[in-house]
Parts: sequence; structure tokens; C-alpha cells
Amino acid sequence: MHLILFLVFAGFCLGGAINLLIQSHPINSALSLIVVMVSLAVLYLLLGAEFLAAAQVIVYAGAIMVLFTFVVMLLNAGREARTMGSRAARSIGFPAVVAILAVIATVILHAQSLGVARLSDGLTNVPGQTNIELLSTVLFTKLLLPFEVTSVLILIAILGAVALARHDDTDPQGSAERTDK
Amino acid sequence: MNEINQSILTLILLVPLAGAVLVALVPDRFKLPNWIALLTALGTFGLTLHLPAHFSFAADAPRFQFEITRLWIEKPTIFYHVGVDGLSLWLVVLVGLLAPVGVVASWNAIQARRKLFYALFLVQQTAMFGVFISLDLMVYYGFWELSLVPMAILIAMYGRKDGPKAALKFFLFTFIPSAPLLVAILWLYAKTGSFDFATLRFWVASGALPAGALFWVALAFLFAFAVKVPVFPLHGWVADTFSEAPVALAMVVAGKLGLYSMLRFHIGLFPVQARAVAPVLIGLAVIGILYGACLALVQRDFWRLMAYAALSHLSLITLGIYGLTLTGWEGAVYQILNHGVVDGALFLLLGLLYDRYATSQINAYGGLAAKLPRTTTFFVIGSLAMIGLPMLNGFVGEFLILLGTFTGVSKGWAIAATLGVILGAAYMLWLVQRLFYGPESALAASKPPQDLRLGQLAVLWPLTALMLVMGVAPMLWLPTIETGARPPQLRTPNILPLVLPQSASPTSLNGEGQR
Amino acid sequence: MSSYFAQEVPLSWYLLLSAALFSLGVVGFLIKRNLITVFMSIELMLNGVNLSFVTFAQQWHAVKGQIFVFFVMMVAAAEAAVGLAIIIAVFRARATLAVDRIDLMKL
Amino acid sequence: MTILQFFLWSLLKVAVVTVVMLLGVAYTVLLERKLVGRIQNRWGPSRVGPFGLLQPLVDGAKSFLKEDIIPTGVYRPLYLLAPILALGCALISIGVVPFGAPNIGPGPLDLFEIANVNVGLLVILGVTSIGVYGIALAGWSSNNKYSLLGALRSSAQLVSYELALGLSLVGVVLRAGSLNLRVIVEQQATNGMLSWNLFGGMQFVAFFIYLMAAYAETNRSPFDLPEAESELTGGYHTEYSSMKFAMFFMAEYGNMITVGCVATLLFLGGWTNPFGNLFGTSNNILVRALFPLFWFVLKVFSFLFLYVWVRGTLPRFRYDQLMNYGWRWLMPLAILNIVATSLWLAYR
Amino acid sequence: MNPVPDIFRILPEVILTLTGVAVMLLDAALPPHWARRPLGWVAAIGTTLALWGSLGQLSLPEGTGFSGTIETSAFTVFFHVLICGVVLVALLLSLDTLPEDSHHQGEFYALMVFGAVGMCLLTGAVELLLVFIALEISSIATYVLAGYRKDTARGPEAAIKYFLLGSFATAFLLYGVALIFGATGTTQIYEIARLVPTAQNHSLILAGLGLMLVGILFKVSAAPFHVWTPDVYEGSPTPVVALMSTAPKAAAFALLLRVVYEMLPTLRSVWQPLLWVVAVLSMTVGNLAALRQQNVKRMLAYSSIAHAGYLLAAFAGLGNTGIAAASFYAAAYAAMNVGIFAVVTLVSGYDEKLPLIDDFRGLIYRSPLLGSLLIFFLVSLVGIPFTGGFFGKFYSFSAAVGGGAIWLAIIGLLNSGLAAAYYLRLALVAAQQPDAQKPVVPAHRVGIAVGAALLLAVAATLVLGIVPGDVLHAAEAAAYTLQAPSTETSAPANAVDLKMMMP
Repeated sequence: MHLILFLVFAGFCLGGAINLLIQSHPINSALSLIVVMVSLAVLYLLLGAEFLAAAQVIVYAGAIMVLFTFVVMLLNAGREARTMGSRAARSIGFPAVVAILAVIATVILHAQSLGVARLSDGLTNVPGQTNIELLSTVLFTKLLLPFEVTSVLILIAILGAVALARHDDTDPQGSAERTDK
Repeated sequence: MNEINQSILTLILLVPLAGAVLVALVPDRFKLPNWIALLTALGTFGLTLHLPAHFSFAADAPRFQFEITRLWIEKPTIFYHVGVDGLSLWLVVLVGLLAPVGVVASWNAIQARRKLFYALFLVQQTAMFGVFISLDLMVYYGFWELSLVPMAILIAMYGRKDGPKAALKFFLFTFIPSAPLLVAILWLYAKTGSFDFATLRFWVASGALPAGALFWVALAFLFAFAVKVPVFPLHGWVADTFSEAPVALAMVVAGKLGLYSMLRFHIGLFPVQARAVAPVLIGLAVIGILYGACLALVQRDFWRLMAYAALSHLSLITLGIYGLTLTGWEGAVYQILNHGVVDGALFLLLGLLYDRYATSQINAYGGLAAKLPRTTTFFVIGSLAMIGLPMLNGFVGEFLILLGTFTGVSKGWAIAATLGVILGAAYMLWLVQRLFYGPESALAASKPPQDLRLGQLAVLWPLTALMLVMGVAPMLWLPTIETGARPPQLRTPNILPLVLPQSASPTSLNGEGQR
Repeated sequence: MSSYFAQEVPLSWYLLLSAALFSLGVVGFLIKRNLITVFMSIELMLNGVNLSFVTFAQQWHAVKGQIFVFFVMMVAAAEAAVGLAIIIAVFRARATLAVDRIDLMKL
Repeated sequence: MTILQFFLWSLLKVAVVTVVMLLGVAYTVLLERKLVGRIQNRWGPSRVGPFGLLQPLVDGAKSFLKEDIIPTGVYRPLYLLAPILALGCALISIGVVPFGAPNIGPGPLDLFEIANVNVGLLVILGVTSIGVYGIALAGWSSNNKYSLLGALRSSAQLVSYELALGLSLVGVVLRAGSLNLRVIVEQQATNGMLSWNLFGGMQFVAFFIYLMAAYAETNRSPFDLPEAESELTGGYHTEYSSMKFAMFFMAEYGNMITVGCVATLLFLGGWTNPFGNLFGTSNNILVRALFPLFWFVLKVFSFLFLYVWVRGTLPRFRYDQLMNYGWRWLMPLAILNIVATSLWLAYR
Repeated sequence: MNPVPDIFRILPEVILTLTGVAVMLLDAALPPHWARRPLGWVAAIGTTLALWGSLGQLSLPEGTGFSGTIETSAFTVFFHVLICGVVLVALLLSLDTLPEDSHHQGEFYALMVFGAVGMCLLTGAVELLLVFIALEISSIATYVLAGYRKDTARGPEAAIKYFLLGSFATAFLLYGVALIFGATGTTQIYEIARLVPTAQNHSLILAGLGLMLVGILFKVSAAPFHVWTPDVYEGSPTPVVALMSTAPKAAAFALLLRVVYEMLPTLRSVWQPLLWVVAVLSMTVGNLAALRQQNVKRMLAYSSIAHAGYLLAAFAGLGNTGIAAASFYAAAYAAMNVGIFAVVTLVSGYDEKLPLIDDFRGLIYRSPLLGSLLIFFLVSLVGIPFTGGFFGKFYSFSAAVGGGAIWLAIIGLLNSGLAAAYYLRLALVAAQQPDAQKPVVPAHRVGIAVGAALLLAVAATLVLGIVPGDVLHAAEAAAYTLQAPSTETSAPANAVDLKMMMP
């Protein structure tokens, strides 16, 4: 069962990723990416990360990719030219990618004592504790500072997005409309 | 007096710097920058005269005098360590002497942006003093590099036609070789933990350092210095720099720094290695003498002629240095002084001509002798001194060098070098003839005659007198030089202990006191 | 519940999948010619990395790996906001999203 | 229970729930038409069947039988995908909604919920957020400026209000300490209505925000800008007809029901008795199974009623008003609510 | 266990964050037609306070806070001061050069300050998660700032290039972190350092290290990961370039130091040759490319690549020597680079009417002050003695020589000779007679703020060049705290004995 699910959704992932590369229209690429993300959410579930699975759907598929499609629609960019990248990218990039993949794959295949995936109750050893409880416990004790700091990150992102995307010459009335971009 | 001895070198360094700051601050009016620069230069010269006046010749006197040692940076250990010995003593004075000459030479030549000119000129002075008195390799390197910057900027800003290009050439030619120099210094530090001259000398002599690496280190030192001198194949920058640089800088740029550094930091630090490469340098030097002289013969531009003449003369001095004889060394150091004095005078005069007639094409001149008698006289005296006429200073230096080469190296080289000296006479006299005699040229006729003025005379008279004095009484200078060339404990004649055959045991090379 | 999912999958498979996704992202970054899809390729790379984190979290029973992914998501969201704003600004300035035409300054 | 049994049971539950849901959708439409009719002092549909009760069937038949027009300029794959996506997302989220009491059924089987997920609330939010694509893609692939504008408005609106919606739920989650919908409901079960999050849980502000955001999320009046006929001739589904149009229609009402379910679960005590144990508990298995179902449906129904009531009463907002309202009022309010709730929980 | 309240461990960051928030809120609260310039002063004051705050951290015992996620030590203080100083200079510079009517000026200052928060955190973080977030904070702030001249064609282009390549690099970094997490099961740097020697999957760590290096080297714009630098520098507003060519780079170098010297010191044999090659490549590529540039900012961009190479040369040094040299170089580089970009800003203006080298012709005649300063900073960049640039190179290369990489030092110094060519070209152009045909564009007025900025930069460059002792001490203390003293190796071990034998 686990195996089947894994194979199916891994297939979706890879298919989506490859489709992202093949498709020439941004919107199709975006949809392929959404497929990848949703399939990944299932894989997370298989790995016992149920909170992440939900977050993956909500944050990635539901928010980030919506922004992407939104921008694609807004700019109506059309198909992309098929130039297959610059010569530099072809001659250096692809061998490099192949090399990276080969190295990492070799490393992974030679890695010792890798376990097997289990749909456990979210890594927790305490009975009754859910994945999300464990996660939040660690998050708010050990990793409090990174969590707090993230607020600065979000603040910057909002500040920057507004500063960049806002038309300078419009009235303040219209600005709220674009805050969400 | 002792207190002055303690701080005189620091003063010599700081006074021009202070002058530079002052020049930068005052308004550019009433020739204020000129006056401040002149006063500073004269003051510094006065300070430098303190050195020979108080130099101790006592048998037990330390080799380096007026020494100051202060910790500057703890790690890596860099000391502000300065001092002079017989080698550097007169060079410091020479730099001091040429400073007012330079100011006078620029008095009218530099009209715009005087503040910057004089400020940088004075900074350049500091850098040169620093090179001659530093005994810590890092401090030395610092001043060595520092000397490039004002020079390059001055050439670029106040040069004649192609200033920037020449400046760039000059800078790169002299800056890039200092890269291996720095690496070599760093390597020495990594191995020994010291930048101090004496300590390093001890280390090198002790044989504790790997000989193979040491050879390359010595070569790196030599390379940097050879470019600066310049030695024959590395002279690419010299002609352009001479023909572009303002007069005040042309007279200080060539020779001294590199030659002194060879003596002090190449032969002085790496006697064995220097000995190994000496034959090559002798060969190059002789080639340089002849090559420079030949090229000087065919130049049509007097700046370029002077440049190749300088190449020829400096090669002669290099020959004296790498002959590795005491006579040769004395001659070399003496000749450095001569070269400074004579070139100073000649450049000053040529600069005046150039300012007046705005060309350096030799064939445009002619027949100036009747209109500018004083100029002509001084120029002729200078030329004769340069050629090496007996009774004038050039003779003494050249003679000592040739003698050293003849006795200490080989007769063949000496003869070849003599040939170069003869060629030198040819191009200089021909230059004089073309510039000042013969039919009056259109150019000479086009301008009303204006001979030397008081300020210029005030500079030229002492210089000329100096040529004469140095020619007839070299004994005023030579003992001092000898103490530097040969440490006081060993008054044995001829070949220096430093250049003992390699078979000698390492301990006998230790520092100063042996055999 | 877990009894239904008795058959197990080696974690290395997940890791290989993650490496593959990451590499595909890199390839996309190199070949895609539209700013938005290039950006999507980067998101793909991040997703590949996330899968690695979750897998290793399972391997070590260390929840830190999962938290890392959570943070990556947040960062990705922030990046998306800023990146898309920049893309909009580019479009306004240049009226194109083609990578090959964003070439005023040669790379 | 073997894996096969599990499958079969699940399949059965899915089938039943889907059918009920679709029926619910159909009759919600009827309910709306009737109610709006009454509000406007007319009868509404009343010809087909008694009181017009068969009207939804006729509507359905009409949709099926109409000609299915696909305009030439559309981007076909996405044009076809969009309604499926919309309807699919609307239906999926019901999968994690517990609509009846737990522990009734054979063995470990949960009869009144398709899947009990620990992060049920997040699943609903996630699925809802995916639903945006249906609308966005529909508008975009139609290749029509009205559609595109409608879709852009809609996705902007959905993304904006999703934030407020999500934040409004945080207070509830804080109180329950879980994202499991059953746990959240159980936590409100103790004293009937008094322990509902809406009243006893002091989450009335959150409920208000949720209500507002819910209207916006479902594109319902007064926030039905994406399909504002007067401006956009129908918005994102302008180019759709026949069955595909019906799918959007059903998706909208399906979403309404889901939203109603969530409101019920989170604020109104879910399937529990509003009167608590006032009337005692029965041991009859049927009573125990059906009464919660009744309460649940009743609560959802009241919520739907509210929807229609508002639609019949309020005029449509302007777009900038909508955005300002969402970002400048609801969001800060939601954040304040979170802060207040956590303080209250901490110092209670 | 830990008597220091956690808040003191992040004092500068807290101050900076509060400043940023204050600037942001004030910006929103002030009426739209009011000038935003005072906000810049608020930001500058806040940054100064943060600088003091981080100096105050010196009195804290060295240690970590927030459950071992952030560290305060001489190392972090060194870089905090450096970063705050640079941000302060950049702020002062922007104060006088941003056009008065520019939109979002308040946001500009706020972003700068928030960026500083990220950079400061980055230098203190000992938890890779925090490292990642801090890196992103500083990156996102700079991405936005890079695209601030969005009405021009180049501004957004620069931003998008920076953004895409930066995010690309971040993904690599992240993958590296993932693999290291996979090998050790933790992301805490100390724990990783403890676990790595005994870790089972050594190859996983190596792969992780490689990927992390790719990411970090991207951020410091070392070749071959440098392609973004010239374009981004050219298109970004110059005050921003002054910031982003120094402060984030310094922070990234701090991270690199931490990763290689503190996290993976046992893998020295792996990372050192890699960095060796990268250093040589960076210097050479940077200098060769800079020679051909016509645009001043592009030239300086390539030069900054070369400087990254010089700095990386210090990583060839052993233990403390290398760290101290790299830290010192970072400081020297920051001082002179921020200075020269300040001058360039003043000369070419915010809207960059004069971007080319030829436009600088006769600068010293137009504005003696700016011309002299330009030449001064160029001289420092060349590495002439008695300026910060010299000692930076000196320490860096002596560390390399001490670590046995003589060839690296030779290549580096030859490169700095090569570099002199283009620096000097600019200096000489500035020193040339102005072109009579060209209309004279008056240089920007040197106001109080910008004057203070220049003064700070000049003073820093001179102090680092003439009396580097104190800064070097600080760098050594930093090195000491970053690395356990046991791994220190003294190169001239036998030198001490022999020196005692000296007369």
C-alpha cells in the first residue's frame, strides 16, 4: 500500500516536474508545479508529517502558486521562446547538473543505515502526542528565536513587495488593491 | 644632542609629511604652496645634514646609527625600526638636497593645481626617506610601495602629453614586481617570525632555511629591485617616464631606490644567493651600458636621450655593485650620489628650456649659447661631470667602478664598460653641440632670450660647486661609504666577508663579528 | 491505522526522488526562458530539498527536519511575494518577461 | 477489519455523502430561490411539484440537455479542467467533516465521518485554497476580458480573505489545542450552547470575522464581485454553458455548505445538543446516531438561511471597499482576537 | 546554567528591529507630503545604538542564547560592529543622495535597517535554521533595495537577476544543509562539529559541504558564482551598492568562516583546496574582466569579485591566523569599498548621469575633495601601504603563506598588480584635465550626512592602514572565540627557539 502510494505519487511528482520543463506556457508550468506540490504533500503524509502535508497544500499550492498564476494571468505573458538557454548554460550547466545528480545519487545509494519510511505518528515517542504537538513544542522552545525572527522576514517581504509593485503615481486609494500581489 | 640623534630620522620622515598637510590646507594664493614646499624641503635638507655631522666613525660604533626601534604592530611583529649606516647616510642627504632643487625646477613649470603637486611631492620625499632608512622589511616595503603613488599621480596630472599612459606604465612596471617581493618577505616571516633586517640576515646566514627556497626568495627581491633601477631587459618604462614626468620627479625617479635596495636587501640579506646570480647581472649591466649609450646616440628627443643615458649610467652602477668588490661598491654608492647631483642640474636646465620653448626635439634647438650664456655654461659643466671628466665628480665614481671591475671581475667586462663610458661622452657632447651651438635655429630666434634667474642660480651654483668638490675631494665621502660597505670591525681590504665562497662554514657568515 | 500501510519503502527512494526534483529544478533554471517559470524552477528545487528534510527527519526521528521545512515554506512565501513584485516591476519597465530580452546589461 | 473491508466501507461512505451533498446543493438552490422570493414578496419557484420541490431536478435536467458550447478562442485543456477543479474541491472538503456523533458503527469504523484526520481543519483550509484555481483558470482560459477580470478579482479576493478566515479560526484552535475537528467539537460539548465557542468560548469576534470572510470566500453577496452581472456580464463563468456552468454553480453552493459545516463545527458545537444534558441522554443507538445528525443539519441549515437572508438584504460592495475591509479591518481584528484569546487562555 | 538573559544575546538585533519598525510606523504615520529625511536620521541613530549595543556585548561571557541558536562572542561582535558601521555609512550616504521627492524613502531606510538585522543574526547564528532565515532576511532586503529605481529599465533588471540567482544559490545552500542534517541528525553547528568526525555517512557530509559552499560562495560573489555581480551593481542605486557590496558580503564571509572553521574543521583537507581554487579563479576572473569595463560600477563590481578572491586566500591559513586575516580583510574591504561607492554616488548621482569611467575625467578639477577621496580609496583598493587595503592583503596573503600556499600568495599579489592597472586608470582619468567640450556637471553637494559618511570611511581606511593593531587584536580575539584553541597550529614552531639563540 505504502509502496503503491509512493510509486504513484512519486510518478506524479516526476511527471509534473518534467512537464514543468517541457510546457512552453507559464500557466501550464504552474499547474504542473501544483501537481508536484500536492503529490509531495501526499508523500509527506506517507512520511508521517501530516502537519507539513497540510501546510504544503495551504502554503505552497494554495498561496504561493496562486500568486504565481495570478501574476501569469495579470501579465498575460504568453508563450516563451524556445531558445534552450544560452550556450554557456548548455555547455557548463547541463554537465554540472548531471554531475550533481550523479554525485548525490551515488552518495545516497551508498549511504548506510538509512531506514524505511513508516507512517508513524509523527516521530513522537510519547503516546497520544500528535505530530503537530511535537512540532509546536520544539518550535516554541528550542527554535523560538528563528520563529520570532521569521516575523522580520515576513515584514520585509511585505514592505518590499509593496514598495516594488506599487505604482508610484496612483492615488493612495488604489494602493490597497495591490497590496496582495 | 642625544635626543636629536634619537629622533632625527623620525623628524626627517615627518617634516615633509607635515609640510604636505600644510600645503594641502593653505589657500592656493601668492605662491604660498611653493614657498611652503620650498621651506619644508630646505628644512628637511637641513635636518638631513645633521646625520653626516654626527655620524660616528669610532671603531666600536654600531653599524647602524641614529637607530629607533618601536613596536608598531604586535602580530605580525612589525617594528618601526629605522637607522642609517654608511650606505644610506649620504643617500638620505642626497634626497634632502634634491628636494629644494625639485621645488625650484617646478617653480614656474607648475602653474595649475599647485597645492596638489607640492603636497604629493613632499609625500614622495617622505616615502623616499623611508625607503633609505627603514630597517624593518615591512616598513621598508611600505615606503617602497608608497613612493609609487604620488609619483604615478604626479606624472599623470602634470606630465607632458601622454601623462596618464606613462604613469600607468610606470606604476605597473614597478608595482607588479613588488608582488613577488612581498610574497618573499611573507615567506621569510612565516619561516622566521621576524621582519627585522638584522634578524633576517642572521637567519639567512645560519643556513636554517631551505636553500632552494631561499634562492627563489632572493630572486624575487632582485627582480623587484632590478625593475626599479632599471636593469637592462626591464627598462621598458624608463623612456616614457622620463619624457613625461615633471622635471622635479624625473630627477628623483630613477636609480637610487633600486640600487640602494640591491645593496642593502639583496646582497646584504642574501650574500650567497647574490653571488650566484652576480655573473648574470654583470652581463646584463654591461649590455645595459652599451645598449643605453647606443640608443641615447640616436634619440631626437632630449628627455628620451637623458632616459637612455640614465639607463647606461645606472647599468654602470649595477656593474659596480655586482662586481662584489669593495672598490666597486664605493664607486657605486659614490656614483649614485654623483648621478643625483648631475642629473638634478641637467634636468633643471633642460626643464627650463622645455618650459621656454615647449619642445624637446633636439633638432629644433641650436645656437642658444650666445643668447643664454649662463645656461650653456652650467649645462656644459654638468655634461662634463656626467661624462666623467677628471676633477669633476663623475670621474671618481666611474673610475672606482671600472677599477673594481677590472681587478675584481674581469678585464673584458671592464673594457666593454669603458667603451660605454666613451660612447657616453659622445652623446652628451653631441647633445651640447646640437642644443647650444651651431647656427641659431628658428625656434631660438622666436623668443626673447631669458637667462637663468636668481632662484635658479641659487640652486645651480651649489650643485656645480658640489660637482667640483666631489671631484677633487672624494675623501670627504668615501670613508663613510666604506663603513657601510664594510662593517667597521673588518677593515681588511678588498673582497667582503659577505661574499665568501660557499664552502665557508655558515657560522662565519653570522652577522658582523667574525674572522 | 498504520497496519494498513505495512509495506515499507526505503528512505533512499525518497531521497533519490528529492535529488531528481532538485536537479530538474536546476535544469529548469537553466533552460526556461520566462522569468516566472525560472522562478518556478527555483520553487521546484526548494520542494526537492524539503522532501529531503522530511525524509531525514523520519530517518533520525528528529522533528527539527520537519520544522526546517515549515520555515522553508514561510521563506518561500516571502520570496514569492518579493520575487513576483520584482517580476511585475520588470514587466512594467520592459514589457516582457523573456529572459533573453532582459539584457540591457550583458551578463 | 481487513483492508478490503476498510475500502468497501470507505467507498460506501463516500458514495452516500456525495449523494447527500449533491442533493443538499440542489435544494440549497431551491431554498435560496424560495427565500429570496419571500423576501421580495413573491413566491419563488412553485410550479414543479408540490411547493416547487421538484424544481432542482428540472434545473438539473435542463443543464444536462442544453447545448454544450465551447467557444473557439478558449484554451481548451484548462477550460475543461477548471469546472472539474472547482466542483471537486467543493466536494472534497466534506470528507473530513464529522457530521454525527463518534463511535457509532461496527468496530473502529466511524460512521459519520469519512476520514478522521488529525489536521482536519487544515485539510479543509487547504482544499478550499486549491479551489481558487478552478475560478482563476476558468477566467483565464476563457480568453475573455470579462472572465479574466472576474477571475482576477476573485482570486485576489479569495487570497485576501483566506488570511482573515484562517486567522479567525486560530482562536478556536487555541482553545481546543487541536486541529482535529472531532476534538474541537467535543471540547464544546460540555454545557450545550453555553460552551459553544460562539458564546462560552468568547469567540464571537472570530465568528463575525469568519462570517464575513466566508461570504467573500464563497463569492456570495454582498461580496459577489467576481460575478457581478452589471459589470462583468457574469464574471469568470461568462463563457461557460450547460453542464460546465452547472458545475460552477454547484461548486458555489457546495462551498456554502462546507463553510456552513465548518462554522457549525467550530463555533456552534457541531453535532452536539444545544441544550447539553438538560434532557438527559438516551441509550438507544438510533437516538444516539440520529439526533446529532439532526442538530448538525439544523445548524448548517440556519447558517445557509443566514446566507440567503443577507443576500436578500444587502447591496453589493465596491471592489476597493472589499479589499480595504478585508485588509484594514478584518485582518487586524483577527490578529487582535488571537492576542486577546491567548491572553485570556493564559490568565484564565 | 546560563546567567545571561537571552535578550542580551540579541541586543543589537533587537535594537535594529525596533528601529526598523519605528521607521516603518513613522513613515506610515507622517502626512504624505512631509519629508521623509528625518526617518533616515532615526535609522542612523538606531544603527549607532545597535553598534554600541554590540560593543556592550563584549562584556557578556561568551556563550549561546535561545537554546543554543545564537552566539555572542568576540567573533560576532567584530562582525556586528562591522556590519552596523557599514549600514550606518550607507544610511548617511543615502540621506543626502536619495532624491528628495523619491517615493518610499521611509521604506528604503526601514529595509536597510531590517537587512542589517538579518546580517547581524547571520554572523551570530549557530543553528543552521537561523542561519537560513537570517540569510534570507538580508537577501530579501537587498533584493528589494537593488530594484529600488524601478522607473529605470536597469533597476528591475538588476533586481530580478539578483533575486533569481540569489534564490537559486539559497536552494543549493539549503540542499547542503539538508544533506548535513541527514548525515548528523541535527542542524546545530556545535553538534554537527561534534558529530561529524564519527558520522557514518561521510560522503553525505562532503556532498552537503560542497552544496553549502556553492550557496555561500554565490553570496560572496566568488568566481565561478559571480555572474550576477556586475549587472546587479550596475543597475542598483549606488548607495545600495555601497551597502550590498560590503555588509551582506561580510556577513556571508562570517558564515563561511563559521561553516568551515567551526562546523567542519575536520574536513579541512576537502574545503581548503576548493577555496584555494575559488580564490585564484575569483581574483583572476575579476581582475581580467574589470580591465575591460567602461562603467565605473561594473568595474568596481568585478573588483569586488577579485577582492572576494583575496579574502578567500586567507582561508588557506591555518586556524586562528586564517580567521583573523579573513576578518581583518573583511573590515578593510568594507571600509574602502563603502567609501569608494560613496564617492561614486556623489559623482554620478542617484540617477547616474555619469556612469562611465570617462565621465570621471577631470574630477579632481571639478571637485578637489571628491577627486582626492576617489584616488585615496582607489589607492587603498590597490593595496598601497598605509591604507587599510594594504594590511588586508598583507594579512590575507601572509596567512596563505603561513598555511603553505605560497603559490596562492604569489598569484594573489600578481593579481593585485594587474588590478592596479584598472584602479589606476580610473584614478588617472580623474586626475586628467577635464574635457573642454563636455558640459561640466556639478558634483553632488557634500552635505553633513554624507560628509560624516565619508569621514567614517576615510578614518576607518586610514586607521586600518596605519594602526591596525587594535582591529587586528579584535580579529584575533574573534578568531580565538570562533575556533577551539586546541586546533591552533603555529607555523614557525622552531622559530622561537632559534630567536632565543640570537645575540
